[in-house]
Amino acid sequence: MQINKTKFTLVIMGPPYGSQSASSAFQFCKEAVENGHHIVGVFFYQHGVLNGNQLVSPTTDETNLPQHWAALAHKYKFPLEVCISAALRRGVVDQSEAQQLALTQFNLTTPFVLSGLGQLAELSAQCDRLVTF
Amino acid sequence: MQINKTKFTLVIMGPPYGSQSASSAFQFCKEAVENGHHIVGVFFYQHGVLNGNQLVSPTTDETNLPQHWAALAHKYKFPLEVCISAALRRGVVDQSEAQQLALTQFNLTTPFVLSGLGQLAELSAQCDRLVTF
Amino acid sequence: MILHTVKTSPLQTFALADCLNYLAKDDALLLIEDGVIASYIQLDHLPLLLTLNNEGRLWVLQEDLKARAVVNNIAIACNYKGFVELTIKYKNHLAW
Amino acid sequence: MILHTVKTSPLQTFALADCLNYLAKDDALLLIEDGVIASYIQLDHLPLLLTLNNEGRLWVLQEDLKARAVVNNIAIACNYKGFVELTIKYKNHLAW
Amino acid sequence: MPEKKVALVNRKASYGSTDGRESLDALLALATFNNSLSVFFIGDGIYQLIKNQLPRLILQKNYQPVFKLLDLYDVKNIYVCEDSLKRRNISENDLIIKVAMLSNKELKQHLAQQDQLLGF
Amino acid sequence: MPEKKVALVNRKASYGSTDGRESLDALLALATFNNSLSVFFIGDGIYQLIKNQLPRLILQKNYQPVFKLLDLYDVKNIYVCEDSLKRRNISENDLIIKVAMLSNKELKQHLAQQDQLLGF
Repeated sequence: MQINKTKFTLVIMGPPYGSQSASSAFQFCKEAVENGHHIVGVFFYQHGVLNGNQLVSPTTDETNLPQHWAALAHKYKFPLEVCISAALRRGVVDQSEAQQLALTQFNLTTPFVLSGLGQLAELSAQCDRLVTF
Repeated sequence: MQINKTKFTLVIMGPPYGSQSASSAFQFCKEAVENGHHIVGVFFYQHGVLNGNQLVSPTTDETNLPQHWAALAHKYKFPLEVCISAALRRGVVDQSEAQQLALTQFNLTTPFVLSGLGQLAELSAQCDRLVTF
Repeated sequence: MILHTVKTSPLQTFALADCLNYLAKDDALLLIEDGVIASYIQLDHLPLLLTLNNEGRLWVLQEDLKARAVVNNIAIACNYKGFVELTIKYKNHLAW
Repeated sequence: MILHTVKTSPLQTFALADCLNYLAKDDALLLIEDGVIASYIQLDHLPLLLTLNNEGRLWVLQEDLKARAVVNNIAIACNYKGFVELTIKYKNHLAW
Repeated sequence: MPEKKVALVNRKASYGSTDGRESLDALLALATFNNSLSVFFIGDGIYQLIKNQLPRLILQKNYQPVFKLLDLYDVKNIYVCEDSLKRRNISENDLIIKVAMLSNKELKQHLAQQDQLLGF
Repeated sequence: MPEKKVALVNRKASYGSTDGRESLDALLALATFNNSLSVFFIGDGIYQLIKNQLPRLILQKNYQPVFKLLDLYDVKNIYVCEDSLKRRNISENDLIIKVAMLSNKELKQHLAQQDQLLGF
């Protein structure tokens, strides 16, 4: 039986710890790709940008959501796009942005990348379904 | 006229950007110290720990709450205590914790310090009034 | 055709009430996260929820139910795979 | 003697309703942040709020009112200095 | 393929959360790429549009002038839920921009016409 | 000076937010230093205490076993709002630990006796 592949864009508004929504999004995303669907991209906005913070360090018996996102995106080759304006306000920066802002440290982990909100428009245009968490 | 000095402990549960509560707490704190009261300490718990993140970089016409906290605490000499367990789960670490966790970066800014929840007990015991935000 | 998801408890926020207020006749509702609490308790919205259920338009996420040990009396239970399928069946999604 | 603060809109969450449910006769209520919305609109709790106001136990934070351009019809307005004083007058504080 | 009809749905008051402001940022960004945008203000979302706000009193930036740019960005479909306004004793004159009033029934119809929705 | 009476007030269901879990962490930590603690479960807070939860299904850790430690830590004042239980069709038998039931009136009295309150 052939599966009708659907192209999904997911928008994540919640933080990796503190509320469940980013975790729900991850479970949805994993289920979608494992059932043969395609993830055009995951866009992290509002508190969602904190999912790209590599310093998140839960105890070993707890879920490390940034690492989970990174592993799933690596395995199924989809982009993790972090809104740069939401990220700067919440203290999530990559190495090059840190240099520009004269910060000595950074915290965005690969394969998360900083993007503009224009990228949301792009992901919105390319997908069959936009699902928000 | 003599002011009766009250000793306050503030507990901050909200992030520096995204919801207002940490900002309300800062305004309350500033008003209290400027009216002659004493801040025993400010304890950052739950999403509040993100107030200690030095990478928070709003545009110049927006409030940089971590810097505001740091300046007020410096001027009036009160401690900014960040709950370490809540901080690690949310990706806020200081330099020494980063080394212990084998992280190459850190993001806690001075004079914020990582403390255990025992410090909350201490601040609770020492104050006349505990106010939560 | 919109799939609405409600993720907060009906006794904590007005998300469920507001969602039901704007739910059109082709739409469906899926309760997730703390929203699954609405599948057990007696609410003012019960008649409307029962109607939705009778029409096959009221769903609840099984994983969130079991995580909380909350009993579902009123909705069709589905797992995450079902959630994915619902988002395909209903062309649009709105999270409350 | 507890000073209760409510920071969410009465049409968004049940924080105000819950707070009023546990408010004792010596307690006071201060509306802050989006909670100031309760000082203008017509709510089910209006009679109780009016009673609180008559007894000098219902307050609203002026800075939050003006920030939102919301009119206060029902509570005593105070500024942040007043907020600090209320937390001293009422020995205990509970944030909703 | 025709351009997708995308709508933002605002349901929260300003300043308690930054949802309103971040929704508007998203709207302007999307408007650069998409000419079929709509924006809805329902429930407490209408508080975002009330005139004469002074958010500097609570250390926040006044983003209301940005609403005036919507016209420049060709965002013409600005809808407000009439019931929500009435419930809150707010009149159309209290709002900083011109909007289209929709009844509950009309709102459902307009939502049904969209291809994608983003709730804030 | 006598030890302060400190109470934690839990009002949220588990797992949608981590409030319940972080409240419990705080309670245990405070219990090491303070023997006059109380904990209240009101409104949706009582959902934290329901038996047979399986949070691993949603990638979360089951912190319920920690409630069993409260006795060891000498936290004896565990109160539940009777009205909140009834409103939610939950019986005392559904809860994982032994609690004291309080009417609305009794709850107000108990809250009034505290020196400090922390709401979660």
